[in-house]
Amino acid sequence: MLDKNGIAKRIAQEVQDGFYVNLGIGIPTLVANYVRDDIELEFQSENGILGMGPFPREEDVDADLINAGKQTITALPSASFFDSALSFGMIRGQHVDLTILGAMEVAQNGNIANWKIPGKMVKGMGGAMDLVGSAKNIIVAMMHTNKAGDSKLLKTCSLPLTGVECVTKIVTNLAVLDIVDKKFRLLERAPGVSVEAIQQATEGDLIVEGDIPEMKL
Amino acid sequence: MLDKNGIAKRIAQEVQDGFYVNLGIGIPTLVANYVRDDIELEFQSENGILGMGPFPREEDVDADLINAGKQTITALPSASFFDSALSFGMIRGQHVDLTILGAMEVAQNGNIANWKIPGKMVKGMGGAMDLVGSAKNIIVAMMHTNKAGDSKLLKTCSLPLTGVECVTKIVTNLAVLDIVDKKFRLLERAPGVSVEAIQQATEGDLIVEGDIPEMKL
Amino acid sequence: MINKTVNNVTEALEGIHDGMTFMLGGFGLSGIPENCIQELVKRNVKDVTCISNNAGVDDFGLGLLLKKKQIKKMISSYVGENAEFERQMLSGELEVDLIPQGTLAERCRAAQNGIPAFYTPAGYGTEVAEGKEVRDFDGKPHIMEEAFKADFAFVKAWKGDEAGNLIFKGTARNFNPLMCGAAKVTVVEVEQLVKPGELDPNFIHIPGIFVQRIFQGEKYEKRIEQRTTQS
Amino acid sequence: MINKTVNNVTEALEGIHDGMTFMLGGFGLSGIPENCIQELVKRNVKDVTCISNNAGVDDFGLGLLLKKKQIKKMISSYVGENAEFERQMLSGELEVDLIPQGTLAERCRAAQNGIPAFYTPAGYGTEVAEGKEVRDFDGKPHIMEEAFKADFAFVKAWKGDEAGNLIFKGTARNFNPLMCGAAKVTVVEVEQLVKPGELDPNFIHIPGIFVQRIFQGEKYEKRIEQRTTQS
Repeated sequence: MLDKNGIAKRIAQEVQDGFYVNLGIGIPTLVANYVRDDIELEFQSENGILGMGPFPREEDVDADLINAGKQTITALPSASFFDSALSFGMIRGQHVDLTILGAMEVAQNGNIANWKIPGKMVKGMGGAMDLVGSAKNIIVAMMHTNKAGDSKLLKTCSLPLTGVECVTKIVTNLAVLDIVDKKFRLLERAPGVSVEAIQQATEGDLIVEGDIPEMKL
Repeated sequence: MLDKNGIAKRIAQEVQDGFYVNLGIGIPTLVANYVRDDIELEFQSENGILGMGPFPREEDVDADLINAGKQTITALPSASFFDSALSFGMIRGQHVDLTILGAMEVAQNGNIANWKIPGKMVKGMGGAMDLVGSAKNIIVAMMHTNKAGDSKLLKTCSLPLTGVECVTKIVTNLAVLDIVDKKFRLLERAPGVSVEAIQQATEGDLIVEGDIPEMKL
Repeated sequence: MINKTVNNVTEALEGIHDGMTFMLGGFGLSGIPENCIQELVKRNVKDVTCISNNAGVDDFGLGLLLKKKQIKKMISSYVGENAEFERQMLSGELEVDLIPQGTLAERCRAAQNGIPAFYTPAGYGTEVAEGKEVRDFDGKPHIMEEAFKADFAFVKAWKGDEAGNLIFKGTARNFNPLMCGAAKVTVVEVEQLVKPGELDPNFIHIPGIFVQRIFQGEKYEKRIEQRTTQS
Repeated sequence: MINKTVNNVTEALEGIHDGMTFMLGGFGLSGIPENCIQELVKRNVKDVTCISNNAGVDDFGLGLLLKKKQIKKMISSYVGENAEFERQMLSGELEVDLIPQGTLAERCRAAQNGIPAFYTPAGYGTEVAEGKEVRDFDGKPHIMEEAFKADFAFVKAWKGDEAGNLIFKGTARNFNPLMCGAAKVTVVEVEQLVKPGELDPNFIHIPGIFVQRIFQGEKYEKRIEQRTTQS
């Protein structure tokens, strides 16, 4: 079973040379720490920077230089700043190659819910609806079950949707899955996790074909 | 009767303090030479400059600094450059206060035609359709009649339209007119030109109320 | 040159009154018009609608107006940083229209540029699409979104000249340039007000034509929400 | 950093073929991609559709392609500077789609930004509106215009770095930034190709994400159409 850093580490393997990548808040942010050094990529943050660098040293902190999670950051030499319209133009226009974001629920048809619990929690969708509405390549990073132990991989989402039929891959603490024919397909198991354990934690239909390999981390 | 410079001189009186002004090719370009010194204004050229200055000295000519008529120009200290989308955003969004342009025909309902003679001359509309489609304040600068002696102020336009019911004022070599109740209304006569001469040169309906003053130039 | 300067924030906000719709620049607390917000609190203008990506925090930014219950309705994309906001919203005291961030940006830009409406895929199949026209382009469903309408835009720039030409800094740019000229009156506060000619015309982010009033902000706290540094 | 440099114009134009749709930046002869155009002439690619505000002059710019009858269709706003163009158009050899300049710009920008369609008042009641949807917003009729679709965009910038970040100069900016990322492949030629870090990230007009290939142009004539000077 993986921890958050393990999930990030596995997702980092999905990043290809030449990719522009948008990382959501939470686990996705950690992905930046695990991308191989020999891969050329750039991180986009939708508040208006391409070429985002690591967190600053204490003396370099700048209130005018933050990421979409409102964290202070740095800019690489190849960086550029731009307004929110052009930033979402990059997203809507499918110039960003890979979007990694968290979710409360994913359905087996690729629907995703991650912005609202009616009557309880309403933080807003931020840029998530734009991202999932346009991105060609969307990886969800999340725990396989919620705090109550209920599966987050469902037949249908119960929460208000963020986007429809858009998720391409899911990496959880238990497994790597993609979506085929409106079903989850198990691709890899987390170290030490059995297929049965994954089946039990997955409410949606799960395709298990042949031997399911363990992740290589 | 006015010459081209006279028309430009009369139109210059229409420019008010604080105006952003777009000048078309031809007579409108000459207007810049006659605006009173104590008026603060800025000229916008739709190819991407606000704060256009006079023509350059020979040694300052720059191929990267032209106006919409492709003439070399200069930039004032308050100038800015921008792309064509933002430039037409200024026009479409009604941020430009006054548009002065030429025409082949104007109809008494405010229609204008100035971009095409079917089968003969097809230069294109350039920015004219955007300008007349949005501007609040459109002054047409033109000769009252064409080279064949036919009136250019018509009941209806015969040429393909550039815009509908948009012209607010017309300044010709003979007169100043505006448009009221889908008719031309005579406001001023050019020096030495009689009301009768204007009536004769105007094919559209002409309202003449009371004494028509001579222009003050 | 057309001079856009006013002497101070009091002059800059002349004409505001209860019930108006305001646009406010900024992302989180970065690039917010701090001086204008302080003045809005001071004048106690009520029942206003605010178009702003976020709603500040409990004791800074738009949170200050929320605390005094000056805001009738918020149009935002993300409001998760503000406990008082959540309380007012869940209790029904505050109307809230949550819309995708890119759509928020584009609706400002549409207002600025005289585009009354456009199509976007963002929000299709969600609550956001309810009541909106859906149309397919290239086989993919999109929803129609309209330009915002606002009375005042409050914008924070880094440098500005007397003609209203503006430059923004880093990620404090965000929604600020898009709100210039997107409301009937655009008010800009700057950290540095300079003479015409001091800004390179090739690197102006927003030309003065989109600005009605500009003034030098008195002071800037520039609070940081998440101070993260290298370990 | 993702490196976008190619060695020369030959590499830059790899993949072009007959029948494609090209976008070309520039207004008049200002800011046109001179090296790409020369290469298009040399390769003698045929039956192409060109989206470009103007059509060059008889012996420069797109006029060179027109002379060799490489162009099947022009999509432009103003073509009055070119006698050969007028001849081919009036004789029916050349298809021409004339559209308002602001609409041309916005349709490029829409393609760049993933906006499939938008509404504009420009051209309502004229030939331009024929066959297009008309809709009233605030009582004023607008027509719906769709984003362009193109195979290659050829863009000229002043300076660019290896990551594809671009800066344009003066009014040579015009349509160039709007065409970046508006076609499947964006090719940029620059007067000065520099290392990453040499351009200030705050003053980049177009980020490298919109660019697939960048190269230093071999030489620039930068011809002037109307040399006007003070008397």
